Amino acid sequence: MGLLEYQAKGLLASAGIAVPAGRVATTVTEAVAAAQQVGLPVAVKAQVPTGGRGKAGGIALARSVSEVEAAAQRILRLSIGGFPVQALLIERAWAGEISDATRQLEWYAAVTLDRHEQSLVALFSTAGGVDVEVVSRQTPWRMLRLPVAATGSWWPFQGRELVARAKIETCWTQPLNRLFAAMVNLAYREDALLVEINPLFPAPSGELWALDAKIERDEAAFFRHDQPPGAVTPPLDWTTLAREVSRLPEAQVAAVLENRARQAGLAYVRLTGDIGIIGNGAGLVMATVDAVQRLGGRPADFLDVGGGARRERVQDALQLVAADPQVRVILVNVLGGITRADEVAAGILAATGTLAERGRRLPLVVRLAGNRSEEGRALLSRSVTGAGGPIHVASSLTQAVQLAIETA
Amino acid sequence: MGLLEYQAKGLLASAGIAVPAGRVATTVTEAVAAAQQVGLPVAVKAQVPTGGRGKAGGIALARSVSEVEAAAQRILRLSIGGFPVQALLIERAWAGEISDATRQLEWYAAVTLDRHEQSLVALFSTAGGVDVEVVSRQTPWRMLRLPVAATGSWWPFQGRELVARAKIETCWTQPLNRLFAAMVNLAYREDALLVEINPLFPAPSGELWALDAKIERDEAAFFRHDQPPGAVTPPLDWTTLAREVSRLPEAQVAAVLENRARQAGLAYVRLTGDIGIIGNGAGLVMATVDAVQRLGGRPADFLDVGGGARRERVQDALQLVAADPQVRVILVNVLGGITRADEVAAGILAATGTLAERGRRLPLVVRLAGNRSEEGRALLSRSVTGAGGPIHVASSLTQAVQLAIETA
Amino acid sequence: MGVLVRRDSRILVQGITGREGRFHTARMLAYGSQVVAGVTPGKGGLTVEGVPVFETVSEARAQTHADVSVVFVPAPHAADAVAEAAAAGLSLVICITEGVPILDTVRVVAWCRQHGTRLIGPNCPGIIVPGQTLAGILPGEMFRPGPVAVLSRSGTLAYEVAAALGDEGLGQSTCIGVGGDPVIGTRFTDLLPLVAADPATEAIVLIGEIGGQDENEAAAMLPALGRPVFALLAGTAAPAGKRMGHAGAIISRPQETVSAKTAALRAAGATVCSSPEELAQAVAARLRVTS
Amino acid sequence: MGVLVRRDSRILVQGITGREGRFHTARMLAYGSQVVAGVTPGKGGLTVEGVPVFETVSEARAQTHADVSVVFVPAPHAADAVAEAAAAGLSLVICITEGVPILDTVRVVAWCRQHGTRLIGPNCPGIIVPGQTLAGILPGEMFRPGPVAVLSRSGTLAYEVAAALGDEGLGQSTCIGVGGDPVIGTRFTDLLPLVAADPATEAIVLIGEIGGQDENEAAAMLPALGRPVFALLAGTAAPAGKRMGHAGAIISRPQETVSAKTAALRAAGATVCSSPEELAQAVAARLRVTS
Repeated sequence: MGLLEYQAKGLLASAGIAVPAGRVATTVTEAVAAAQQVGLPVAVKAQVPTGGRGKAGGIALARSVSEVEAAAQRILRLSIGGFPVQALLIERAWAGEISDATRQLEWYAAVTLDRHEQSLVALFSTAGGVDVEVVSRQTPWRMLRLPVAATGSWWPFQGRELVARAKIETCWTQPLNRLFAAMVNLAYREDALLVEINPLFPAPSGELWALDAKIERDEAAFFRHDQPPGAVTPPLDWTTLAREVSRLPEAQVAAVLENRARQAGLAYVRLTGDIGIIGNGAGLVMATVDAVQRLGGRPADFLDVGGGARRERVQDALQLVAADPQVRVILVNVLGGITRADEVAAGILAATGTLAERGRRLPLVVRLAGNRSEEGRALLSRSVTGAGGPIHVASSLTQAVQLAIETA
Repeated sequence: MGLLEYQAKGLLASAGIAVPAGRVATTVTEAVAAAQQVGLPVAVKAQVPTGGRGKAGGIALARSVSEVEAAAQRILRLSIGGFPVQALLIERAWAGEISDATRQLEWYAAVTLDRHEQSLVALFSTAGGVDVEVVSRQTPWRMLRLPVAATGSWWPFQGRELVARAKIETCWTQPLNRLFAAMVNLAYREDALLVEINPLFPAPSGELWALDAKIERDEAAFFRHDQPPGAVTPPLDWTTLAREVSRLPEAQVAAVLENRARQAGLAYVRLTGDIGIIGNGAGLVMATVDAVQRLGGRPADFLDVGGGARRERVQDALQLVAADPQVRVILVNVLGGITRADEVAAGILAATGTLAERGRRLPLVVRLAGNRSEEGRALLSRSVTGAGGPIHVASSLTQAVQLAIETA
Repeated sequence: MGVLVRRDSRILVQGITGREGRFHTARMLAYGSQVVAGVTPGKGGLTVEGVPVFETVSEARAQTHADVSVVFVPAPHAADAVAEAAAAGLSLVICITEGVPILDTVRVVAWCRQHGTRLIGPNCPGIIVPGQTLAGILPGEMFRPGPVAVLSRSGTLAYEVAAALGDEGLGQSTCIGVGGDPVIGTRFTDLLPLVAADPATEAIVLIGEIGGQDENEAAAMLPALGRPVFALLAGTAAPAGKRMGHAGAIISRPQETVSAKTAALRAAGATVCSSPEELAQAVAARLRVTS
Repeated sequence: MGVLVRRDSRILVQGITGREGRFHTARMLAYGSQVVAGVTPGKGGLTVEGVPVFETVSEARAQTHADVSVVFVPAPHAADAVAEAAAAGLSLVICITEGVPILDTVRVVAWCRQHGTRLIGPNCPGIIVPGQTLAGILPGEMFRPGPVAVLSRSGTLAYEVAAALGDEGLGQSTCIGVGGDPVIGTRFTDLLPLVAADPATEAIVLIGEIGGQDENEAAAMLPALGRPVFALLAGTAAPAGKRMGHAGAIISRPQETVSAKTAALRAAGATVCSSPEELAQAVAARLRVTS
């Protein structure tokens, strides 16, 4: 889960990395006070858990109090990628934000998980800034990459290696070693799978400044860290969610549903069709999505309830998918292993009961196999005439997919 | 190099390990003030870089101010193992020091280098206290041993392992995990090759207290740590050293010379014969000592100047050996590799010059081979008639040893 | 016979007194697996499903000569449990637990390597050698002995494939779920040589997905195996940059898509199918020809 | 021929611009070794004794295909230099540096193992294959080609033994100084199988000392080697509990004494001698009989 910029910068500062002076504000008044405290000119930056805020008008340079007021007022009314702006970071403006003169000095530094290396890797480039993705696609040799020891130790030679390959002055070896050692340490301390500084500004004084930062934590490790604000999960209430979603422009539905799913601990990706898909195991759910598409249907989502899901989780999953107005039928494909098919069936029945009460009657196609699938099917067959929409029980994946497509 | 008890305890405390309240005193007045500060009764403990201070009368229990005065006065006049007592640790007395009731609760914990494992190992025993060496010799299964990861990470299962094997209550798992994680961390932070807590007191409150502690640092890593007091090396002055040694009782000569050698960066062990032995490389010097003994001579010491020794180092080595009154001839056996025999020869000449000026004329047998040995031998042969005692140049180790034995 | 585990493998269950541990211990025993010991700290001395429970893995191992551990310990303590099993000298550790923090896995994978222990998982269903032993949570009733080795990144999709193979009358020599996390102890490339060396295996099925490059690396290895390889790749319809599943698959680079992996595997001689049924039919057709 | 290094080994010198690095580079070149590159951070682009100096090991390796590194980097930075060489993929790193902090060595030994790099040392004289190559600081003029492999914990004592063998007309197939520190990258037991597999080796000399149990472990291996083994053990006269040498040998346990090691080696069939001359004579006598 991505931290907001000010949270990320707070962590960087705690690791000894230089960040610009800044303060958080949630109102125009606070923004003005903050600007006076850090000193004008300031950058007024929307704090939202999504990218692209620059293009969305979420960042402004303010040289005077009235400019701060105007910018804060405007930005606090924005909604970026489905997220209403609730907080601003008021930050002492950096040379590069005022003039383009230092733009050539935007470096890039990151520590991130690399599947292939099976460890963290350090990334470094002297071509940082907004175009770093273009750089790493078009001139991949400018994006340097060094594996980091599984134990999180950083060796001094690694800084020398970066300096030599980037062809920069050797006086940057020590600062880079300090920076990366701190970033690796921070990643381990905070269970972060991404610690990214972009731009990284190499000040003439020899300090490296983190001008913008992104930190993504491993959600699996939340148990040993303070929960970031907003990570505390209220129970999923269908009526509220469905109402919220129905009011959103289509472009924002995916972000809201995906965010809500993440809070509920469900792995969910919204697609653009009408067949809602729920299953257990990422591979199986992807295969189900693939099968729907291959046989001519249009998948509305990918939703993996994970291993060993209990009824409450299945119930949440169904309610979430049912809150998406584009969904016209839900296909549940569960292969019991560590997950018990009877628990899944119970969850389905609970959800359809609730949904029926609220007037959302969706047809369901359910395929249960494996561990306790007979018990599960028996439960469903006893309740087919229950409160929800019709429940079709299919015996194979192909049959289930065909049924769902016919129903949609 | 071993730290004094109060230094070791300071480091333990900095690592979050519980130690009794205590203060250092160097005079009787300070001792009384310290006792009043930590609270009576107190233990008055000699701070000397050697063991056996209990048997030497270096520890006393004091229940009143007058007892503190008496104990401090007496102990500050002691010399233990050749080391005059210059500091006392005044420490709040522990239950076990007042009565024997808690003696059964003296545990033992250490983190130390294990050659065989090629890493640190954790040692733990519930049979700690003064007899721990007897325990580990006679009932080795009571001394538990767990290897520590090369990276210094400590896993929680290791504490469970210790608890299960020691057959103590599982409530000690967390405290032991915290203790050992801190000790391992401390060992890495301080480059300590031994961090030993004995006795370790398991308080009924669930805390583990370090009642006595020993920390030995790797001298090779001094460059990255504050030097412990006394580690700053004054240049080796032969006259001063020889005078000091000549006044010591024989039992203390070894400790003083070995300590002085350590300060000078020389690896020296005093033996009990009359042939002083100097060479380069521990194996070669040991083999030289062995050869002297095998051929009927009596080695006075083992002194390894190490690899790549320059003339100053060789000069120090000769002066140190010559300061030992038991030495009647010095045998130098150098095989040039990274060490250059001509540097050694120059050092020998410098030393014999100095020694001759001070009236110490010792016969030398010198065997030089390998890198620059011809140049070295040439230097020596040009100076045989110089200021020092006679210098015999031998061509083989056996010849050199025989010559030394004849000369002694 | 059987890759990594065999009929006489002596299985230890870590976390045996938990809900999942207890349930699947019963299932493994019912399948005929030799579950000889359990470990739960603080519960030593108990018995679960007739299996003695110990305080530590080293004690369990000393008493029962267990050589394989199956880990059901909850995610916050799972890496520690795996590390314990490796330090105690078990040669194989299968970590079923889902949701292990990834940097815990990074550390414990390195630790296992140092100790010469093979780790399968985490977040995996384990291994089944049908008719011989089950070490994990695969539903035994969906598998039967036969000539097809199945290696899978996905648990449930492997069951689906096993069912489809069964419909064609084909059983499995071994089925190994390597786990769906971004960092896992053992990958396709580690297992392919072992599977190919198993005389009971006549065909190999790889069940892969988008994300990572394990399938592409596996492809490079196929020509030397001397066994027909069939692959099923999940995620054709997955959009780039979206994480499909909790810790799971995400397309970060062009070579991580189904189409790129399909091309790599086909170039290496594999038959890449688009559904479990199609795959089962392809395997059946091939094995009928060769037998 | 030659164990670990050969005539065509491409040697890189780390710390080449320092006093020792420069001096021994000249000696290695004079001996005929292929010193192809040097590395000193901040000195890239220079030339030392005709050898090009690079900023980093990876650059040096890419440019010169060096496969062996000899490290002369001062002790505070030596472990980092070794780690760099391992990360750059060199297969063999010989660390001459004395006085490396022991916990640095512990860390870098583990790092080398992870990277599949063999580390010799630290605090060692390196390797010589007489007449072919010298990778280290052994005095070349004291060695000559021949049938005796010498493995030694002590540098200078190995030279002494080589000289004594020379007096008997015997040369060396390979001489490896494993280093005198308590923690080293490669031990006798790692090298004995390699040495025994070298067709140029007819007899093996082990030069050990008090402290540790490497000689006792080596003894357990001797019967399977199929080569006569001769040993010289330094420290007969060493008192227990005293550290003989800086980082070096200390008798901590009864089995670490010369007499215990002598007994273990003799029981395993080795000839244990009490001086270099006696050892050389014993080897000569044995090889005369067998040839």
